[in-house]
Amino acid sequence: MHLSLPLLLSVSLFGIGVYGLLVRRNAILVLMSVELMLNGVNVSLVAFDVFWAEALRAGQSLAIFVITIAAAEIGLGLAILLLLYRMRGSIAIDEATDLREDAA
Amino acid sequence: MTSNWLLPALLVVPLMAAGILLVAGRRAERWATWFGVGVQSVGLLLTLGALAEFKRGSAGSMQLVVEAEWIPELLVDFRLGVDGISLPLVALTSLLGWCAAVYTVRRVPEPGRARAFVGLLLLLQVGMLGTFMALDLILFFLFFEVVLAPMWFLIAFWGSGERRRAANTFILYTVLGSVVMLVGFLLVIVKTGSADMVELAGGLGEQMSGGAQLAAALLILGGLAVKTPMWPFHTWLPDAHTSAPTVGSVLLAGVLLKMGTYGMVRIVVPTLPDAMVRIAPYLAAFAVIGILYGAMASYGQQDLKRVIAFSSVGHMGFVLLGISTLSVVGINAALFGNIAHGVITGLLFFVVGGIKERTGTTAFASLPRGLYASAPRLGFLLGFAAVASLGLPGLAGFWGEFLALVGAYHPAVPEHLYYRAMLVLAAVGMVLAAAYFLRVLRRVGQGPGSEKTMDDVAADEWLSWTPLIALTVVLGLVPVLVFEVTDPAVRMVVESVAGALP
Amino acid sequence: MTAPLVMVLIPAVAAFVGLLVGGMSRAAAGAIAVAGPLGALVVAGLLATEQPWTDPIVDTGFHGVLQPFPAATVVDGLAVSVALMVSFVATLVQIYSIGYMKAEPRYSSYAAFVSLFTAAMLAVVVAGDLLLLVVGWEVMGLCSYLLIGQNWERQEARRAAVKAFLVTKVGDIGFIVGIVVLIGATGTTLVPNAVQAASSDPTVATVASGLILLGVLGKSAQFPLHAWLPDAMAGPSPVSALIHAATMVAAGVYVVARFYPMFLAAPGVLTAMAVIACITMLGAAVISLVQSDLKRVLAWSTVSQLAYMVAALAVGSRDAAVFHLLSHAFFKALLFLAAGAIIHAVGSSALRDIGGLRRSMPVTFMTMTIGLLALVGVFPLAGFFSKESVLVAAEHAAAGDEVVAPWVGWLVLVVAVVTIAVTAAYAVRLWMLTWAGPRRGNGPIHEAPPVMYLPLVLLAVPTLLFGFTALDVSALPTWIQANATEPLGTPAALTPALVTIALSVVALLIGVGIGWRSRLPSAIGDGTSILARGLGVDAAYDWLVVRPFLVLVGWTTEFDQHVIQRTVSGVGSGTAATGGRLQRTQRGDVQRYVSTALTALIVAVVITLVTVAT
Amino acid sequence: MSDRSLLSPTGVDVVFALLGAVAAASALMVVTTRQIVHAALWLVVSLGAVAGCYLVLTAEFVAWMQVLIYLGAVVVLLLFGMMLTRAPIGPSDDLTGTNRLVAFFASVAVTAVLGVLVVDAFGSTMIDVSGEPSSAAVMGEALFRYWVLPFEALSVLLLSALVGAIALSKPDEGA
Repeated sequence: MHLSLPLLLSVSLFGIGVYGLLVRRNAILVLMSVELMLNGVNVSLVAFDVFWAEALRAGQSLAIFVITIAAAEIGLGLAILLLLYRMRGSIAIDEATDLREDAA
Repeated sequence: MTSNWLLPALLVVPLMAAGILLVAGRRAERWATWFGVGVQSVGLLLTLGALAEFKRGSAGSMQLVVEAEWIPELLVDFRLGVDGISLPLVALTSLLGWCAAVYTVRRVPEPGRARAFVGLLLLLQVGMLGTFMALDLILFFLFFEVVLAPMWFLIAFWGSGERRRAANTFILYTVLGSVVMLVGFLLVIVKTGSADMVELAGGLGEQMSGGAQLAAALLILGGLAVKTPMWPFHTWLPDAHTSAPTVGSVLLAGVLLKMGTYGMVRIVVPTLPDAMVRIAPYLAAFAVIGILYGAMASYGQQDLKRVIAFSSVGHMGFVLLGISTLSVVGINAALFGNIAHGVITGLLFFVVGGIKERTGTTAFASLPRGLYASAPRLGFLLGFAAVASLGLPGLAGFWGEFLALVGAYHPAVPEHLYYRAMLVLAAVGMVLAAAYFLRVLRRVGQGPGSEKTMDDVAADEWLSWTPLIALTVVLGLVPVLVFEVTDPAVRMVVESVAGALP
Repeated sequence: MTAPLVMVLIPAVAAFVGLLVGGMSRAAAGAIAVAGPLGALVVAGLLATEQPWTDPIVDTGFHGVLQPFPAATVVDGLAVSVALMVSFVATLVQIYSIGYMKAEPRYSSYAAFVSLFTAAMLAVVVAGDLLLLVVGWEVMGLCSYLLIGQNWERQEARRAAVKAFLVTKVGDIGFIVGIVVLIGATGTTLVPNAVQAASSDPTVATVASGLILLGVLGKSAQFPLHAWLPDAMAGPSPVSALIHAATMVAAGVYVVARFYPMFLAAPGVLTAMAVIACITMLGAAVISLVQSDLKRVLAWSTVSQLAYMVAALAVGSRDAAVFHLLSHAFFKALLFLAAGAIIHAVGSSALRDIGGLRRSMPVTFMTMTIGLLALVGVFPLAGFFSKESVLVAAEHAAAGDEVVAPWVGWLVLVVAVVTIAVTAAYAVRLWMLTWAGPRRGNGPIHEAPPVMYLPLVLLAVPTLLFGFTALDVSALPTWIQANATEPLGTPAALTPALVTIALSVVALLIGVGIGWRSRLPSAIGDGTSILARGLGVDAAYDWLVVRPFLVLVGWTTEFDQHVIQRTVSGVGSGTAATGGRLQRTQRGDVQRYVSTALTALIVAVVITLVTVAT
Repeated sequence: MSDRSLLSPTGVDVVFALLGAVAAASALMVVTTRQIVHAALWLVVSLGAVAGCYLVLTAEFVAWMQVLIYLGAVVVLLLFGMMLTRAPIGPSDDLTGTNRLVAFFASVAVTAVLGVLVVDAFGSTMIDVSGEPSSAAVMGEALFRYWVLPFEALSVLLLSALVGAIALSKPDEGA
């Protein structure tokens, strides 16, 4: 099997995630895009693991770690979003601009 | 007995003392100033130890060297040492630090907070001493920068007038300068693969190509020129001096300015001799402009501290002129001028600080006249310091300037006639210096009224000023005290230049 | 420690000690003050007993520029005789000051500065090292500033002090550069060696002596740097005596004498000296004739008499110059101290307040008359012989026997004779206005106390007798040989010649006639005419130096504030403005930030890839 | 790895390509759909297809982890999140921001650069997917033999994330 196949899948998932990350206003959708990007990376991790095929299983282990961290990230992210929602009634990220610089 | 611990101890003692003050809490406010005196006295003793251990016979080579690997990946090592070029400056720094500490005991400037004030002074001491002892480019830079923060605080919190603005100008200007200098250092390090000043001075630097040398020399000189300050990079100095507390002014003029010219002699001249030979005539021109400009601007000032600040521009011009000759006499003169200016201008700022403490101002418009009568001893000291500063032979200020002229008669670079023109112009500057100091004395010291109306010099002031007064006279009468140490080291430096001459 | 150094150090230490403890007791201050110059006098006397000084150069072995202390000294006839004169006059001045400055609150610092002044002058005299010479030279300038400004409560004194310092300092530009050239060109700081080396190279000799001449013009108050000396009258009278006779002004002439072989190798410089001396000699004498102030008359007369010495140097006779220097020192110190006694008694130095004092101040009258006669040059006083020696020297030069062109000798001869007439005129006028006629002003007048008139008497003795020493070859002519800096020649007696005697007697009689006519108090004037104000030299300074300098200062200050400062703050505000503009992109939109970052990253990656690929 | 011709796809290639196409297409739907709930559902499809891809790549354990954690936990969490933030049900136009063009170019550029890079580097590399699948046993051994320390660190991370999430969500905190 071609190594480029999973890699191309990985690249397209990542690119699509980037698009979502940049374009979506709803923060939950942004989180989903981030998941897509993580998945893209995971695919290539697994593909390279199979390519190397060594006893350490480094790629797959790292993929598992990534999945775990993704879960943690979603948990924390959603908690932050809920807090944001409670504070200002919206989770549109282009409205969360408290850290902007006001023109002096 | 090995005495290599002396130099690190000189740095560690004030550093630890500053740390102690940091953790000591409020109750330290009462004993902080005395603690400062104690620490500076220890520092002074250590310096005396270093002076005693220093072998004059081999003043040309680095002594009391301490080496330790630090960041080998970046070619940076922790390397300290002193030779004839740096030893006098280390001694001067310790002495002025001690004088400042003694002065502070009873005169912590508004708004008080002795603990922080003394702590910052000690931190400043670490930076200043470190700069003069560092033998590694990056370490030098590090200490060079360490000085800035305490000085900023001293000006911004204990200063007067537009102190924030002055402090910010000071720090922005000098940081800009040192960034440029750092780029130059990195260029040298990348091109030669070493940050060891001794190695670089010993011929490694000369292996750089002409263009790289020139670029590095311009960058480093640019940074050092801001600190010196060389005309036209001097504008931070008058503001900083006017606003700084007395002790800050003393250390600023007495030590900080020397770091610039010291860097030139220590790093630029021996490491990048080819470039230096090409730059030297331009440096001489800037130096002479600084001499004349400083004198004339001094005459036009309406504030005592600004007059002295501009006079520093002129005096450092003589130092730069000495360096630019690249000759043995000239560089010796520059190093002597450094020390003399530190002692004399330190004393001047102490005295002016005393005047300010008594009258609340340094502006001519509001200063009462007739200081000779209202406080005869203070007036005498003002006169003495002013006379020393205008370069009276027999006092310390003269030799640096006169020998810079002698050096300019026989510069190591080929442009003899050009340098002789510079010589004459610089001599004119000596007269102009007399003009503005006489104006000061006439305006402040003399005048109608012969009542004794002011508190005269107090005992603690005498204590902290006497070393400077004595040194002004002693160095004026026996200049060889400095020359015997600097000369062998300067000869080493000039030797490296000799190879670069066409 | 060598004897000459001890001679310098005694008054220097006295100055230091006097400054330190003089404030406590006036008597102690006075004792210390007298002890300083007196000690120097004793040492000078001891040195004098060692005549002839076969080993005149006391080389300390250090004569590079980076030496422990420039302590090499010379002890030859020139140095010892001038040192004797200096310490003698200084001692008398210190004694005199005890009485004169009785009411002075700052006596201790005054006396200390006088001692320091003496020390500095002695340092110049015995300096065997160029650096020691510079030290003494400049310290003297400082002391003159301090002493002229002794009464700094008065604006006049403040102004005069600054003027004295700055005008001489302008000359010192030349002096310092000249010394630098000498050191640089000859490679030594030892005076004899440097002089010898320089005199064998005409270029170096001309440049160095021309530059040093500038300093000499300043110190010895020659045109155009003379204007400080009349104003220096603002200082106390004993200070004037010191400056005009023993120290400051003598230093200039002495230095030329010391460097004489080098000057002889530069005839152009000698010619310039002669011209300057002639202008100064006659001009100052004429100005002296119309002064309305006792001390100003004497001051201008000093300028004029100094020009005689410079002229003598210019026409190739160092011996005549030194002879006149010594004799002038005696009678001019005498005149100033006498003037001080008058001022002390009358309370004013304006001629219109003084008059008819003959009866009330007999000692002062006698001694001052002797001084004035010496100044005029009446046989057999010292002034007669020394002035004659100058005339003889000029005559020699006119005959073409010297290095300078004959016309220079003629010029000096003619001007010197004419000046004798003018000198006689102003001296007679001064004498008449001071002593003769009715008493002007009121209040009782007393003779000065003994502590003041004793020095007058002591100075009158050499004024009367000193001239005869020149007639004997083994006396003065042998004594003032400068064998440290030039080979020992066969000294010739400084005997007057018949022709010059005749000329000067005629001139003198004419001068007395003129002086007699201008003796009346109504002719005193108010000192405001252009002549009385020194022919507008001050105005010329003002227009040529002071005003341009102030304009330059103004420009510099403006430039500093408006160009340099503004450039710097412009860099600052420019940065702030750019920052403000960049700030607008910081709108808090995370997605825009990420887009930008990503785009930048991609561009960077692509550039890297492309560069790596190619 | 084998020395077969580059252009002769095997069955495995075809299966992988199909699964990948599904994953990519549904991912595209996730970022473009106008209904927020649909996006979550498309995410399920996409992640499920990726899990299938893992199976093809013989990463059996990872595939099941993907199914369990992503499909089971993450998506459910996301749905809860939508619910709690009162996400609009039905099509909505303001799900997508204004910088669509920039985002498009940026993402295309990223994809293109990475894609070119990948093809350039590994265009002709083959991998062998006929081996033993990495079962739970294999992965367990690898994880607990070689990766114990990161594993434990990760557990601490998870714990702190848990604590953090709770702390943030408590109604009386923040605001």
